[in-house]
Formats: sequence, C-alpha cells, structure tokens
Amino acid sequence: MVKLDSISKSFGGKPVVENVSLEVEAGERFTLLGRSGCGKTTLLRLIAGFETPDSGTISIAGQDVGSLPVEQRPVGMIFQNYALFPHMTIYDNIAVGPRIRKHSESEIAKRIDELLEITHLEALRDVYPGQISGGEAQRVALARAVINRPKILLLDEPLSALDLSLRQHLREELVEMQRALDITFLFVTHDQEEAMGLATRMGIMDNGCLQQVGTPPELYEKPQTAFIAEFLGEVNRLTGKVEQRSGNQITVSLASAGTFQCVSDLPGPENQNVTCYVRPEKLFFDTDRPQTEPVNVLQGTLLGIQFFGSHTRYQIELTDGQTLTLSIQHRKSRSLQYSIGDSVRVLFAVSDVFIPTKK
Amino acid sequence: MVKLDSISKSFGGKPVVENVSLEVEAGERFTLLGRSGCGKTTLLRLIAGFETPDSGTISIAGQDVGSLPVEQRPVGMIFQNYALFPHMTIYDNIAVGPRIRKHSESEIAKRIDELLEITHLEALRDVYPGQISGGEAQRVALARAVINRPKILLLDEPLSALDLSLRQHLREELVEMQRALDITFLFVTHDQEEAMGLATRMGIMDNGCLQQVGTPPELYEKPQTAFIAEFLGEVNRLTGKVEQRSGNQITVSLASAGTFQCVSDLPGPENQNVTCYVRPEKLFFDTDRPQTEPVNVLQGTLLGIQFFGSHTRYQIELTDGQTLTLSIQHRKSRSLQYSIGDSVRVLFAVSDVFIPTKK
Amino acid sequence: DSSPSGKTYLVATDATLVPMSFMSVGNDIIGFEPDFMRAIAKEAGINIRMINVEWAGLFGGLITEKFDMVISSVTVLEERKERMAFSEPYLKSGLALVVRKNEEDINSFEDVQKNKKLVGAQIGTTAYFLLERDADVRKKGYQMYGHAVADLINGEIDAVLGESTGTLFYKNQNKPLFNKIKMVGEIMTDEHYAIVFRKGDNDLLTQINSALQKVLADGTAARLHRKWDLGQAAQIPK
Amino acid sequence: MSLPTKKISNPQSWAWNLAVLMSFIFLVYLPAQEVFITKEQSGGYVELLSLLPSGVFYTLLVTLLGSASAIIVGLLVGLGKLSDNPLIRIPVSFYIEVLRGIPLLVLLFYIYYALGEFIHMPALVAAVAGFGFSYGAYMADVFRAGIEAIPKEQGEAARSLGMNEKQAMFQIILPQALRTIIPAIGNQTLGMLKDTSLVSVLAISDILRVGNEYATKHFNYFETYTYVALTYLLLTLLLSRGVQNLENRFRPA
Amino acid sequence: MSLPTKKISNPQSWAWNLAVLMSFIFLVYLPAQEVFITKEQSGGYVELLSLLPSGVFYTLLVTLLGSASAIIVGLLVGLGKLSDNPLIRIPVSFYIEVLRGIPLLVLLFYIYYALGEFIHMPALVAAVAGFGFSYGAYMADVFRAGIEAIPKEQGEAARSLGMNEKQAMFQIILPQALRTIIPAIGNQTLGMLKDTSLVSVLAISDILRVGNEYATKHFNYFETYTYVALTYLLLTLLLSRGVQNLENRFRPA
Ligand SMILES: Nc1ncnc2c1ncn2[C@@H]1O[C@H](COP(=O)(O)OP(=O)(O)OP(=O)(O)O)[C@@H](O)[C@H]1O
Ligand SMILES: Nc1ncnc2c1ncn2[C@@H]1O[C@H](COP(=O)(O)OP(=O)(O)OP(=O)(O)O)[C@@H](O)[C@H]1O
Ligand SMILES: [Mg+2]
Ligand SMILES: [Mg+2]
Repeated sequence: MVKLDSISKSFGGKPVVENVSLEVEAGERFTLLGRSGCGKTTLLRLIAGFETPDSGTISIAGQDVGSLPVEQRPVGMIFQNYALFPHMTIYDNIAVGPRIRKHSESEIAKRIDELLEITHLEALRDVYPGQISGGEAQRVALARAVINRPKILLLDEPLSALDLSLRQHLREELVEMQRALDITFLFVTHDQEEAMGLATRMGIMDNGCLQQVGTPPELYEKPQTAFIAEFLGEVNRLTGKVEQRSGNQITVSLASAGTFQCVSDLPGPENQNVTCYVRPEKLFFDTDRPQTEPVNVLQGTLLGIQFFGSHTRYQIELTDGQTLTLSIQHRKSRSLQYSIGDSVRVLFAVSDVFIPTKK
Repeated sequence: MVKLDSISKSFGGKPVVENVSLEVEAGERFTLLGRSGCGKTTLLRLIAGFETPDSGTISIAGQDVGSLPVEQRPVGMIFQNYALFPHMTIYDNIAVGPRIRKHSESEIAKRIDELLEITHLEALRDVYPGQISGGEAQRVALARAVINRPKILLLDEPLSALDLSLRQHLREELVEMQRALDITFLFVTHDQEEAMGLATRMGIMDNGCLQQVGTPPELYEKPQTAFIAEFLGEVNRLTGKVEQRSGNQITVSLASAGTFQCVSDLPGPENQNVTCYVRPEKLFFDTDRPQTEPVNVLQGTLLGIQFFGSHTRYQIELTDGQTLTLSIQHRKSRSLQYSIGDSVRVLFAVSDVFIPTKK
Repeated sequence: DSSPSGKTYLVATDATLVPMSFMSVGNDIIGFEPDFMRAIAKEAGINIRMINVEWAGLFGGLITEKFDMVISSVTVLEERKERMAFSEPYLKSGLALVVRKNEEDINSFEDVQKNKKLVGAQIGTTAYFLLERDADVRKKGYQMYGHAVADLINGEIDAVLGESTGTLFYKNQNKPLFNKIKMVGEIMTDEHYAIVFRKGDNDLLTQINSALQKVLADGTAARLHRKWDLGQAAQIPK
Repeated sequence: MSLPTKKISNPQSWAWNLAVLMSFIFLVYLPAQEVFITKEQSGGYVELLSLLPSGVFYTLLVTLLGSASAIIVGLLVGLGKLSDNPLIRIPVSFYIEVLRGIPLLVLLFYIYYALGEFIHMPALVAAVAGFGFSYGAYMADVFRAGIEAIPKEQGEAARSLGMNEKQAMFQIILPQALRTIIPAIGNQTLGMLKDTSLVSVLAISDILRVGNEYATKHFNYFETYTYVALTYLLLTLLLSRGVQNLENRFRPA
Repeated sequence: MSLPTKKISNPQSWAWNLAVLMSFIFLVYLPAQEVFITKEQSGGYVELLSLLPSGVFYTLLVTLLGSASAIIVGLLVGLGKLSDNPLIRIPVSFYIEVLRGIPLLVLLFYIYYALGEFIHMPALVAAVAGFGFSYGAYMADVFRAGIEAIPKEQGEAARSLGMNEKQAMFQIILPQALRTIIPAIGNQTLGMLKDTSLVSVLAISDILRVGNEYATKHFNYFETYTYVALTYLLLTLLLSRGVQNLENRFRPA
C-alpha cells in the first residue's frame, strides 16, 4: 500500500531520516517505534507530503506521489492532539474533506451519518470539539480522516496526550475501528507497550535508521541489535567472556559468578567479551518447579523486592556485582517467601538467553 | 511519628479532607494513593502547616503542632518539581535551612559534605540547579530537606513529572536513600504501581476519605471496597445473582454464561445481585496445566489478543456479553496458540474470586 | 522681599514668536522682548533669567509663582487685569490677517466673515479671543503661531489672524516660502503689550515701571525696534 | 516573556467599579453644585460640561477612524510579515521597525506639517493616518501573533483533508485567530483612545483641546484639567469594560 | 492572553540593522551634503545638528529620571497589590485603575498646570512626576506579575526549610523575579523614551521641542521633523538593542 524506497532527509545538514526502505501492506496496522527525536514524525510528514525527501521515492498504492502536494495525496492523518477544528461542529469537521471535493450536501450527509453510527458519535453531531472527551475526539478525527477514503491512515502518537487508563481503552478502540473501517494504519509511537499492543507488524527506528521490521513477538524474542533488546521491554544484561564454544553452543564465564550457556552463532574469537540478554520473566528461583529443558543456574543475593500487585520484581546481585531482575506474576497464591539479604539460586533456560549480532 | 486524628478540611464549603485518622510509624515508607483531586496534597499541606485543619489534631513525634507556623514544624517537604532555588548553587540550596537556623558555616560545610557523599552529589557542589538532571535534582531536594533533620519527610508526587524509565530508576533510588538516611517517608502519589513499589505500608484515599490502610499485598489481595479493587491494579468484574449459599461458600449465576463459586461472608438475601472480582493474572486457559485446588470454568469466545512482550493479554467474551481479561506472562516459550474467534474455556480458582463488602 | 542685589527674577516668555521672542541657534532666548527686558533689568539693577514657557502655561505659571514676570507680547485686557497686574505698555501693535499670495477673495476681516473662510490663530491669544467673539467665524486654534502659518501655506486654512510683527519679520527673511503669503487689510486692532506681574507684587511693578519709562525714553527701545525689524505696525509708545 | 506590558484596566475588579462610580459622580456633582453657589466663585464646571460633548465627539471619532485604519494597515502588514517571500517580508519588517521607533507625537507633526507641504490634508485625516500607520505597526503583531498562535497542526490537518494553502488560511486559521485578535484589537483601541489626546496639538478640538482653550482663557487650570481627566477616565473605564466583554466572549471554551 | 501588546522592536532582525544603518546614514548625510550646496537652498540640517544634542540630553534626562521614579512607584504599588491587607490592596488597585485611565498628556498638564496652583515645581519635576505616576501604574504590574510568575512552591519550599514569610520573599522570590522584571523595566523605559516627546508641551527643551522651535522660526517643517524623527528612531533602536541584551542575559537558562 505504501512503499518507501531509500528515503533520506536532513534538516540543516543534520540527517533525520537515513535511507529508510519500508513496505506497508493493505489492511496492516504497522507501528513505527522509536525514541523521541529519532525521526518518526518526520517520516510520517514525508509520506503525507509536508516534507520533501532529499532522496528516495515514496509510492502509495503503486503510484509515485513525489510530485503531489499534500492535499492531493491519498493519505489521512491523525495528529497527536487530533487537531479538530474548534470553530466547527463535529458534523462540519467531518464534512470538511468532502465539501472541499465538492460532493453534494445530501451525499455528504448520508456518508457522515453512516460514519457517526460506526464511531458511536450520533449524539455529538452538532456539538463543538471543545465539549467532547479525548476518546470521542479520537473517533471524530478518525471519521474526519477516513471519510476521504485515504489509502493509508497516518497516526502520529495519537494516544500520548491522554492519561494512562484512557490510553489503554482507546488503544483497543482504535484496533476495533481499524477492523470495522478496514483501513491501513501506519502508527507512530515512542511507547513500547502501545506499539506491541497495537501492531500487526512493527518497525523500530533509531537515529533516523529503521533497525528491524517484524511482528511484535519476532522483535521481542529475536532482536537483532542490542538497542532493540534493551529498548523493547525490560531485559537483564550479563557481560562475560566466551569460555568455550562448540557449534552454536557457547559457554560464557562471569568470573567469580560462575558460567552459563547459551545458543548463538556469534562470530569472533574465543575469550572475547560478550553481552548476553535474558528477560526478567524468564528467570526462576530454585524453589520453582523443575524445568524440562536445559537450564543455567547462577548464585546471588536478594537485594530488593518490589510488589506490584499482579507481579513481584526481585533484584538479585551476583557475586561479580552484576544484578539481575526477576519478575514473577502471581498466578498462584503467593507462596514464595524470600527476604532481602537471602542467598538465592536463579535459574533460566539456555534457550532463553540471546545475543544480538547486528550492530 | 505522625498522628492525624479526625482531620477535616473544606475549601469554600467543599469538603476536601474528611475525618482522616492515620498514624505513620518511625522508619516507614508510608504511601498515600488516590486519584487526582482526592485531597492527597491537601493532607500533606495540612501536616506541613500550609493549611489549617477545620477540625482534628495533628501531632508529630508526640507534639501537637496545631499552633506552630510552617517554618517551625519538624517536617521536610519534597515538591513535585523539587522547587530547588535556581539562583543558588547546589551547596547553597542545601545550606538554606542550617543558615536560617544560624549554624556556623564550618559546621554547615561539614554536614553538607557528608550529605553530598551519601547522595553521590560531590561533583555538583557548585553547580546551579538548571544544569542538573531530574535524578540529581531529586537527590538535592532530599539532601536539602533532610539536613534539617525533620521528623518526617513529606513527598508530593516527586516522580510524576519525570518520564517512565527515569521514574522507575528514581523510585529504587528513593528507597535506597530512605534506608541510608533512615528517615520516615510520607509519600503521595496517584500511580498505583509507584505506590505499591515504594511503600512499606500504604493508604488509599477517595473523595477526601481514607478508605483502607495496610501493606500493598493486603490491599491488593483483600480490598475492602469495590473502589480499591478496581483502582489498585487491573481486575475483571463479573456481575450475577447469588444462586445458592452454604456457609461462606456462594454460587453465583451468570444466566446464560453459567455459574461459578466463590468464598465470601457477604450478607444479604439469596437472589441478590452481586459483583465479584478476579484478577487477570489469576485466569487460565483450559490447556494450562491442571490446578490442584477447586476451580471455576466458564466458556467464552476469544475477542482480542494483545502481545506486550513479557506477557500477553486475551479478551474473552462470555455468552452473556460480559468480558474477561486474561493475562499470561511468558515464562516458558510461548506455546499456547488460540486465535481470535476461537471458543475457549477459562479457569480460575474459587479462592481467587473476591467480593468487597464495605461501601 | 525685594532685595535688589541678591534675588534673580524669573521672566517667562513663549519663545516661539519671531521676532519678539524665540530660540537662537545657540539655544538662547533672543528677540525684541528678551533684549528689552534685559535693558530694563539693567536699568533697575536687578538680576533676571529668561525662561521659555509654552503659551498655555504663561499665566498659570505666573499666578502659581513658577516665575515672577511674563513678557511675551501679552496684550493688556480687562479680563486679564482681574487676575494679574500689568506694567505700562511697551509696544503698541495690532492683529493682522495673513493669507496666501494667490488669495483673491480675502481683503479684510469682513470677507472672512462673509465668505465663511477658515481662520487660524494661536489659542489663548487676543487673536483667538477675537475669533471666538464672533460665533459665525470658522476658526482653528494652534499650540504655536508658526504652526498656523504652516497650515496656511500647506493649504488647510484660508487665513491666519495674528500679531502683525511676526508676519512682517517672516517676509523680510526673504525665503521663497514667504513669497507665498501676504498681509491683507489694515491692522485690525490696537494691542498694547505690557509686562505681566502677579497681583500684589507692587514693589516689583513699581520698580520695573520706572526702569521701563527710562528705557522707552532714552532711545534704547527704538534701537531695539530697528534691530529686530518690527516694522510700522508696531510702535513704541510716546 | 509573559509579563503584561500595558493592560489598561481590570474591569472586573472592585477598583474598576469604584473608579467608574467616582468619576461619574464628580462629573455630575461638580457642575450641579455650581448651580447653588454664586457665579463669581464658580470654577466653570457648568460651562465645561456644555463645551466638552463636542470634544468627546472628536475624541471618539479619531479613535474610531484611527482604529479602523490601524486594523487595515495591521492586517496587511501582519500578513506581509508572515509571507514566505523576502521581497515582501523584509520591507514590511523594516516598516514595523521604523514606525515603532518614532514617537506618535512626532509622527503626527511629521504627517501634518512636514508631509503637509506635499500632500494637503485636513488635520483629521492626518491624525487618522498617523494612528493608522503607528498603531498599524503594532496591530501587525496582533495579527501575526494571533495567526501564529493557532497550532500548525490546524493548518496541516486542513491540508491533509484536501485544502490548499489559501483555503486553509482563510477557512481554518484566520477564523480561529480572530478569537484572540479581536480582544487584542480592543485593547489597542483602548490605548488609542488615550493617545488621541495628542491630536490636540494638531488643532483638532478633542477633549483636551477644548479644555486647553477654556483654561487659557479663564485661568482655571485646576478645574478644567480635573474635569478633562475625569472625562477621559470615564471613557477609558467604560471602553475597557467593553474590551473585557469581548475577551470573555472570545475566551477559548 | 499571550499576544504581545507593545513590543517596540526586534533588534536581532535584519530590519533592525537596516533601520539603524539608514537612520544613522541620513543623520550624517543630510548635514554633510549641505556643506557643499548654497546656503539658500539649505534645509537647515547643519543648524539642526548643532541644536539637537541639547534636546537629546533633555530627552534622555527625562527618560532616566522618569524611569527611576516609575520603578520606585511600581515597586511600592506592586507590592501593595500583592498585599493580603485589603486596606492596602484596594486603594492601590484604585490608584492603578485611575492612573491607567488618564492619558499621559492630560496627566502632564494636570500635574504642571492644575496641581501647579498648589505645589510649585519646575516643568522637569512635573514631567518626572507624571512619568513616575503614570508608568508606575504599569510598572506595578511588572513587579506583581514578575513575583507571581515565580512558582508558589518556591516560597513554600523556603518556608518548609525554616524561613518566615519575609525572608522567603526577599531571599528567594524577589531575586528570582528580577530575571523577568529587569527586562520588562527595560521595555517600559523604551516606551517612555518615546513618550518623553510629550514633555515638549511643558516647554522642556527636548528633541521635539527644539525641533518645533526651529521649525516655527524657519518654516522648514519637512527637514526639521525628518531630522527629529530620525533622531528618535536611532535612539529607540539603540535602546531596544540594550533591552534585548538584558532579555538575553536574564533569559532562564
Ligand atoms: N523542520 C525541522 N527543522 C529542523 N529540524 C527538525 C525539523 N523537524 C524535525 N527536526 C529535527 O529532527 C529530529 C527528529 O524529529 P522528529 O519530530 O521526526 O522526531 P520524533 O521521532 O517524531 O520525536 P518525538 O517522539 O519527540 O515526536 C529532531 O531532532 C528534530 O529536532
Ligand atoms: N486552596 C484551595 N482553595 C480551593 N480549593 C482547593 C484548594 N486546594 C485544593 N483545593 C481543591 O481540593 C481538592 C483536592 O485538592 P488536592 O490538591 O488535595 O488534590 P490531590 O489529591 O493532591 O490531586 P492531584 O493528584 O491532582 O495533585 C481539589 O478539588 C482542589 O480543587
Ligand atoms: Mg514526533
Ligand atoms: Mg496533589
């Protein structure tokens, strides 16, 4: 639906988007995730036509849109604050697009009424944007954008101005609307949870570069770079030396803290320094039920316990000073009872350790 | 250390704090949690002396402070934005208190140097607040407040202005500092996770009333009111009719969606409507390993799947239209593979269902 | 309080009336009246300092003791006599009409009245009072006399009524500008100019009056009349 | 900087009410009490009361026309300042710098007496032109800032819905900008009402001029200027209430 | 409302540079070219150049003294406006309402001529008092707003560290408020520099007065007012650069 081919853009000599190629298919909810300032908004603005790429081509539904001005591109845009027009009623807001395109008022009314029904906004037809809630505003913005039947809808952090509970709710609503209206989403955010919760497919940007594209589980479980591993969800870092390797089976030594095994086709010599990752939810205490697969065992001291209702997080210090975080969801009544200062054994499956190989 | 006895306060006839009694012990990290506008800040300001209670007494370390002006109360205060004095160096900021108390400069210097060491701020001694990070600012605010040896430190949402990752980090740091300096904390926040993660004990406020006081697990697992159940962490609500009761064993009917059992000494007649709660992390799919305790089983349709990296959330619609959320942490490699629209069976232990009984 | 040797008397003048009283290039107050006043002071053996005051403030300032005398082409009027005291007149002059050179319709004040012409004058002066006396005259007041003449030349008004000496002086400057205007009709009124005092300041009044008589009599006044080219319209009293 | 520079008045305050009341009472009381005392001791308030209405008329006339011309100049110059074309933007900025650097009184003299040598115009026209040019340079900022205060997403949303730049400006941006522009224009007009006292030097018979003429004839400076000041005070206070109403009406919901 | 009301100048712009350059060039060029042409066609620029320095002196003197007195009035009135005591706050608010409602020119006449009947004062004193009272009412807002702009937590933090209210105000609040107050005072002074042209009606020999006297004598209005306007322009532009420097220096880090 949208195809970016080697797009680059700099502002005043500073590269903001670098050589990004990306294809978003029809019907996808594609999420672009990246830290503030990594160039996400700029990428959206390039697609919408508010900026012109320094190099590369953008095509939408097979058509090169490089020479089209904003108003002629088949894209819709949802802004962070929705940018509803405060001096127009909800109805008139939605009618802006078709009116500019000189559709007849009766036809416009028919389509708007349909849309108001789909978006559950019938009651707000003649109300002004100042009087509606954040969630309603989001639906109006959606209706206003989709009435023009854009080929793709660009959403620039539409949830980030809202508070947490509303955000979770609207996220689900957004998915529902996307299904109901059957449009393609390109969604931009800096919130990992939001990105993973929304996306059918996602890409991670850093410093203007698109680092990896895939489904959320692909990115979470097989991050190709250290950046992604650390950016997407929480992760423990273990830095040691490659002690031994046979095939892709690697033994890593943590000096005084012992050794552990992992599977990776890491290149390079033996004895090199290596940083390995394991997620907090993949760690177990000794007392947990035995694993059926090969596990690593490390010894440590319990430094801290934080209770978070649905789960508890434990800080464990290894004998070499590195710390691990272990997170346990309380699926059973809490029975585990370590206290701070206790010596504990931490287990994790060999297959749960990963080493990102790309730079 | 601090004892509030039936404190009430209203502004312009509107009650903001109503009949609050509370005791915070020496060395505690006591957290007050409540929604925005529930009167948390007002309560802190009453203790600090910025407001005068309409009725009730406040004593600190056994002394009634009702007649003391702000500057003579033995409390320290940390503001949301830390309120460092921008026109003074870090050193001078910390020195404000002792200088007003006319301590000698040499003595002040000695104590500040000690504090700077504990708070790892030695390098910032002569720097201005504009040039330091949020975390450093927090530590300066701490040092500035504790140098006066307050009996209690009041913290008004000191983390809410920071972004998420910094917040988590500073939360841990705050706990560490509290231990190192051995002071009593009274911490106010509207963030449930923060409250539970920080507190040794906590209280929950709503509409100016203190609803329940206890340790975080007590409040999470045995909430006395529906408000707390829904406010503290995520929860599923199941509304049905009491079909049968024997002792405290209750059978609840969900009409077309079947029945389930729970344990509660709920008063009132049979056939009354009742709302039961069960946490998302206490729900299992049929395919999960069998439980050793009595379980309920409900039938439903899978409505939505949201992947969040460390866990996945499933939306299940029961045949009577009520929905349940089920959350599973990915402790093992993900094997469960339902897809949207599938019919599923949801299991939960009878002991994991609760019914708050207080209003 | 009239110790002749010590005190310096402040004499106010509106230094925007050429050639009677105006500012020199060196930013001094010069003209017929400053010279005349200094001659009197010398004669009377007192110290004076001339100060420049906006016309509108001359009498108020005198009454409220901001200064002690005013010499600024002030015509002796009965209304003024009610509030202030006057010396013997030192000059008899008159008001005259000035119009643009190519003006054919105005040859006298009657023409102005008849043809409803627009006439300008400086406010607070006898010229303006004269215009005010006749409700039918279309008039326009200016803060400074020169502004009225400028407006006449620029074509906004049809005539200016004012102190005749100034106009003659301008003409004699021989600037191209002044070829655009002319004086018409006769000198319309007899105006007796005198030095103004606060009521009750009788010692000073007497002292100045006798000095004034001497300066008029010994020819100093006539010399200054020639020096500042006051023309026939203004006459030193006999 | 968000410090207020020259807000004239705070018409919702006690002080406003008090000031209006007092100025009104004095304006009525002073002439009224004269009727009961002998003419000789009179300060002339009755006469002033009969003279001032025509002064008030001219004061308001100059304010009204000056404001209108300032709005026109301001709109043109303000849009010019926002132009992408440097051939428009630079001269327009230059205009603003120059006009703001010259005192209004000097500008009035300049237009009437200096430019009067080339262009004949009645004093009223000169005054209106002076206010138009001078206040126009400030009004330009009102328009510019009003337009710039509209979040740029508004324009971009309009574009992405199919409007071209002009349509976005006139259908989306300007209508919203008027909410802040109109009260600001009111404030400028309030300032102008006071500055119209300067036209008294151009021989326009405004309030101050009428007062000056009366005072220089009757020497009752205290009474005259008291009455003149009270008249201005009442006018500005009342207009400030009008401006406040505008602000309230246009305050974002 | 955050719209700017009367910012005089934007000294970092091209337009500022251009305006300074042009006004300076003309101020030098106009007299210079006269030296090479016959006296008869002269507009008198050489003479004006010799007359104006004393006018500039008075203009700057009135600005300086007026500004100083306005700061004193402003500080007192501003603190009064913040007072908890209604016996202070209400009269002070009334003062502000009244002084802002009276045109500066009227106030100058009032002080010099009307009050002059009771209190004797030279024109310069009347002018300085007029600026002090009038601008003081605006400066009061500068102080008040500057103090109120400091987050109230600053004062509360000071209190909770052991300061009483007075210590908190003078050691914590005011020093911070000066960062915004000082540039704002600069801006007011810039406005005052232009408004000093009004003192010409009190026969203080400022720039405009000197020009008026010259012009009414030689009838070269165009040349005179051009030169006067250029002089004011250069002064305001230069002062505005100074104010800008203040703003830059005090801009929050
Ligand atoms: N018009 C512009 N001119 C100059 N620099 C710009 C412009 N637009 C963006 N930038 C710079 O480009 C970088 C990327 O900006 P962009 O808005 O695309 O980031 P982002 O990923 O959307 O960040 P955020 O999450 O904060 O919105 C930033 O450093 C920004 O300062
Ligand atoms: N000085 C005051 N005058 C009038 N009303 C006040 C005052 N202070 C607080 N209130 C009101 O009291 C209520 C509680 O305020 P408070 O600041 O204590 O809430 P809070 O729990 O701290 O909320 P938040 O989480 O938003 O900080 C609010 O409705 C607020 O508007
Ligand atoms: Mg962005
Ligand atoms: Mg609060």
